[in-house]
Amino acid sequence: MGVENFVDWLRDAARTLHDNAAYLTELDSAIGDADHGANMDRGFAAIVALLDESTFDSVDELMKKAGMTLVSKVGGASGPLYGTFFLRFGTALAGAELTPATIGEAFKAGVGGILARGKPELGDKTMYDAWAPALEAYDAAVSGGSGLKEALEAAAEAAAKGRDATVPLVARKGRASYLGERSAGHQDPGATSTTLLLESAARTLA
Amino acid sequence: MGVENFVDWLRDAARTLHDNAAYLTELDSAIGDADHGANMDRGFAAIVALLDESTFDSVDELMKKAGMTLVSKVGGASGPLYGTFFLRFGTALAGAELTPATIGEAFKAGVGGILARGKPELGDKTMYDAWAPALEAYDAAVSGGSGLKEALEAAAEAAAKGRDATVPLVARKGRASYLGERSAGHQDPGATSTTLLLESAARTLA
Amino acid sequence: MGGMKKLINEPGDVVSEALRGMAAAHPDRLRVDLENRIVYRKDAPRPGKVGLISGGGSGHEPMHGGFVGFGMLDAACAGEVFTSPVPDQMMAATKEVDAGAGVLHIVKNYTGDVMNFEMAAELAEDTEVLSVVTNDDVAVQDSLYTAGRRGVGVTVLLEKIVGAAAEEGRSLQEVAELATKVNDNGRSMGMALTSCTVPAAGKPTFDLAENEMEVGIGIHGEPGRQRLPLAPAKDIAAMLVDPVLGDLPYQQGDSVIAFVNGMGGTPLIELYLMFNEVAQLLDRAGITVARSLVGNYITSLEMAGCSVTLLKVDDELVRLWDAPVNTPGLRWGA
Amino acid sequence: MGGMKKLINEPGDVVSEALRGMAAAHPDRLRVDLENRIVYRKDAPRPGKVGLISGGGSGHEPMHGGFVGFGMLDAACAGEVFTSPVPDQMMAATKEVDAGAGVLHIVKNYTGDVMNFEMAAELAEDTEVLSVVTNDDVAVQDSLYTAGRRGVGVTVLLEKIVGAAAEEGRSLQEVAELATKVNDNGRSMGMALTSCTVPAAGKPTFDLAENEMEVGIGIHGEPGRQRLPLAPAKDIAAMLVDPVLGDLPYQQGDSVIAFVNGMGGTPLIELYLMFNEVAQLLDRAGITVARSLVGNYITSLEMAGCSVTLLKVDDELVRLWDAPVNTPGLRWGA
Ligand SMILES: Nc1ncnc2c1ncn2[C@@H]1O[C@H](COP(=O)(O)OP(=O)(O)O)[C@@H](O)[C@H]1O
Ligand SMILES: Nc1ncnc2c1ncn2[C@@H]1O[C@H](COP(=O)(O)OP(=O)(O)O)[C@@H](O)[C@H]1O
Ligand SMILES: [Mg+2]
Ligand SMILES: [Mg+2]
Ligand SMILES: [Mg+2]
Ligand SMILES: [Mg+2]
Repeated sequence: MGVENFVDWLRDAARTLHDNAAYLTELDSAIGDADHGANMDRGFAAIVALLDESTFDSVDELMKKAGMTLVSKVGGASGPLYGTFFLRFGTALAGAELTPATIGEAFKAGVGGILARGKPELGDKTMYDAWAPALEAYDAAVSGGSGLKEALEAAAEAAAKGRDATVPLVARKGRASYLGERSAGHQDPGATSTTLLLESAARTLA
Repeated sequence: MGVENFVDWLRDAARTLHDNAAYLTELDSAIGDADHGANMDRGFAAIVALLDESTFDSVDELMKKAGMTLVSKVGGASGPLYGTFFLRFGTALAGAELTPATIGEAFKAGVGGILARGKPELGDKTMYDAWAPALEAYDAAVSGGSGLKEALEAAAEAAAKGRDATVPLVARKGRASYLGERSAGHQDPGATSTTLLLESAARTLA
Repeated sequence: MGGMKKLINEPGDVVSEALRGMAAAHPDRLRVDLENRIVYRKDAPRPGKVGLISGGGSGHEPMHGGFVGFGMLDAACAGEVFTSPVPDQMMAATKEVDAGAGVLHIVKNYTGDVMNFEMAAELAEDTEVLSVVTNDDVAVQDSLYTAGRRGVGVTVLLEKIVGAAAEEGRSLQEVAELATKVNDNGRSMGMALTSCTVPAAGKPTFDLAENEMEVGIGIHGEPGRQRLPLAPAKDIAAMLVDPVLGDLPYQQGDSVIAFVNGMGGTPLIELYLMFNEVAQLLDRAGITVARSLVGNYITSLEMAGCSVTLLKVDDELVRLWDAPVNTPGLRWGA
Repeated sequence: MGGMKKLINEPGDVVSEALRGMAAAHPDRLRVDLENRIVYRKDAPRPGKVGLISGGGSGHEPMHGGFVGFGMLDAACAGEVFTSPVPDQMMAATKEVDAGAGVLHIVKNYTGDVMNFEMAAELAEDTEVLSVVTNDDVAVQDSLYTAGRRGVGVTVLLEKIVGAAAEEGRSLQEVAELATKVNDNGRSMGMALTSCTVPAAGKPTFDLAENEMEVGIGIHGEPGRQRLPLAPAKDIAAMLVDPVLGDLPYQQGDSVIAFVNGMGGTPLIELYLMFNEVAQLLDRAGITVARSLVGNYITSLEMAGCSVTLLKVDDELVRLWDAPVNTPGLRWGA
């Protein structure tokens, strides 16, 4: 378990987000402004470019740089939110050994960053509706003695459930909130990309 | 045979042009700017308004006023052309008795007005391609001893043939000429409205 | 209104209601004769100044009504959509703006416009009238076998430049000669991505497939010279610039006003992108962009597309271009 | 490019190529940092003057890059189409235009814009930065249960008015207070007749039937608050003006700047027609139109539709509105 695994994660996530860019944009067309796929794709392509030209000694350095890249390349709502997630994730890991528990702390710090930036509440129909149950499931799994892979699988599964649960919601944050009742019946693009990210983590980190 | 018949003609022509406005505009859409129907309809509606509020003692006065109305209300290419036709038609009839021959003279003067204004040549794919054979047929009929009705019927028939003959032509005058070869295969809107006018004359003047 | 997506009430009222809107929006600068559909510069006639009149079908906004004001037109006559105005309007405007120095009619070369302006000039006996007919559209190739080249983008530049000269107090003869000089040194070419819908017609003038465009269009929603597969901006720019350059011809070392015009439905971001392509082509041809104009100035209702106009300029033309102008559609220095 | 009719090359290059076009078209007034996608006033920073910065997603042209220049913005940061720019851009612009008097960030209220500008202000430690967030869109009704009202048309008027105040040498605090005053006195509402197509998405953001319209839209091609049957301009004007009037509320005797804005694909003839309707409604409500603005100023790519913005003004605001401005998008008196 080391930097390579996190590099794998970011590369795999970039591929997944690229393959799902049109899908994410379509979700964003229904209740947003039709750019979420392009935003995520642009951000993770920049991370891949970074990985191609630099090597990283530590996971915290890597994740901070990935976060800064997202902040610098994405823009929109998702840039600061995902960027802050990775920045805080990396910061929390500084000097720490990589264990399911420390990674859980970093996960929590990252989600805390999203909360600090976007002030979402559960049920607002945002990416937080995927992040929050994912973090909870991860922690429960680790407390129950699971290894990293199992915990991440639990997190990804919970994120997917949270994502699906955004469908009937009326949005109260982000662009979709402008639609009022019309936002119900559509799946949140950010919760969808979050789930893709966590599924990718479950595939690659372990 | 008197003013009433010419009033009938103008009213009948207005109805016909109104009923065919969408058709004329459609022809003009293919090789022009999609306004010929609206132009003719607007002009003849103004003539009807004139007829509703004024009475005319003589055909020359009536036709001159109708011509001035077209000049003042239509615009585009068709306004000056049809306007000049009626103006000269009326002027030629001033003081004259109404006979197939004097009407033929007026007809000729009117077509001369179109020639003077638009400088069309036969085969340019314009209204002149209907007017010229119509005038010729009229004259031939009158020379052959026909009455007004027969002569006008001959004129309308010749106009219709001239109109149909515009279809394969490449336009050399008016807006359609900008299309070059692409104008071939379409019927000229002005030749079509001219035919409608002459068919209306054959129905009403006699 | 089925099948037509426009911010209008009755199709027949579009022109008069838009003129009312102009009057309401610009009471400081314009006076609108609603009955005759003439937009006047508020302070017309200007003593001693040659009167400048233009006009044409509506649907080309801001041209011409939006170019009325200090340093440009004294009056603009608005016809129905895509239909030239009538002689009565031009006559009334001619009389109204004549301050004794005569009046110049700026006419775009279309059969209808030319005939109606001719009749007006014949009828406006007491006023000295000269006319200039713009015909800058290189898409119309065989002038002998057509109604001649259309007047398009150069008309905008001409109204500005000649307006500045008239403001300086030049004579009718001089103003008319300058107008001819501008027209002679300008060329244009346009293209469409979509058709437009004439309100009274209620449906698009022509149908274009998703992957097609019309090249060599005018400004009346008419189909163009050629229907071609949709192409990248770079290729479209070349299709417009090359025939323009070759026609005058413009030569290495020439200075031009480069004008990228939108047809009404194309947003500014695309026009600037096109300008980037045009500027590169001119640079490669060794032609200097002395001044530029980018925007929707001579339009075809809501048509998507653009045109490129180049006007070869000398110091005099640049100076007149830079002179102050204050109209709703074009304004600087005032 | 199938299914998308735009004058572009690669969808990913639209913003940078359009910026190149702006640079080529306005070398006299603008300096464009192509790498950071920042449009600067050529002579920025101006000694002693508060720097004014705005920015946002692209696709709203002329906003904001077209409002850079004397009497308006010092810099504008361009994001991807409909995507707010990133903190790095805002930070770079902030540093560049800071002449010691501090910098005002003019931010439209969207989650992305607000967060990115916030991060930039946190990072630009050495510069005194204040922010104003515009939120004039009355279509967003329950501010508590939403991201709050969107910043739309008032942003244009604010950039002009606050730009004039900054030009006068007012302090950062004063300029920020004025900005708040303008935002507090302005309200807007918009509608769409058609969707627009984000270049990277390649197809329309939403589908509207031939006889439908969206009312209560923003400026990002998003669907609106309500889908309604297409209506005449007169009714549409009332749907936009009534909620605006009722919200501030504007009262009999008030003076306003009345701004009828096109969404990018609506031609000027329709906007003037709409202005006619709006002016009549204001007249009936006893509200005086002190100044007016009609045109495509804050757009959604090639979307057809319009918005109405009213800004209640006093003598000070009118004087600042009238002050000279020289930008590609708005120009008078200079
Ligand atoms: N305040 C917020 N807190 C958390 N997530 C948010 C917030 N606002 C928006 N989001 C998320 O961001 C996603 C949209 O991202 P994106 O489309 O890239 O940005 P934008 O909305 O600026 O176009 C939404 O689907 C939602 O999940
Ligand atoms: N020079 C000309 N001589 C004779 N007829 C002409 C000439 N130019 C155009 N026309 C006729 O005018 C018709 C078009 O009229 P209309 O559509 O009303 O005017 P516009 O072309 O100005 O839109 C053409 O179909 C043609 O018959
Ligand atoms: Mg989005
Ligand atoms: Mg026509
Ligand atoms: Mg016409
Ligand atoms: Mg966005």
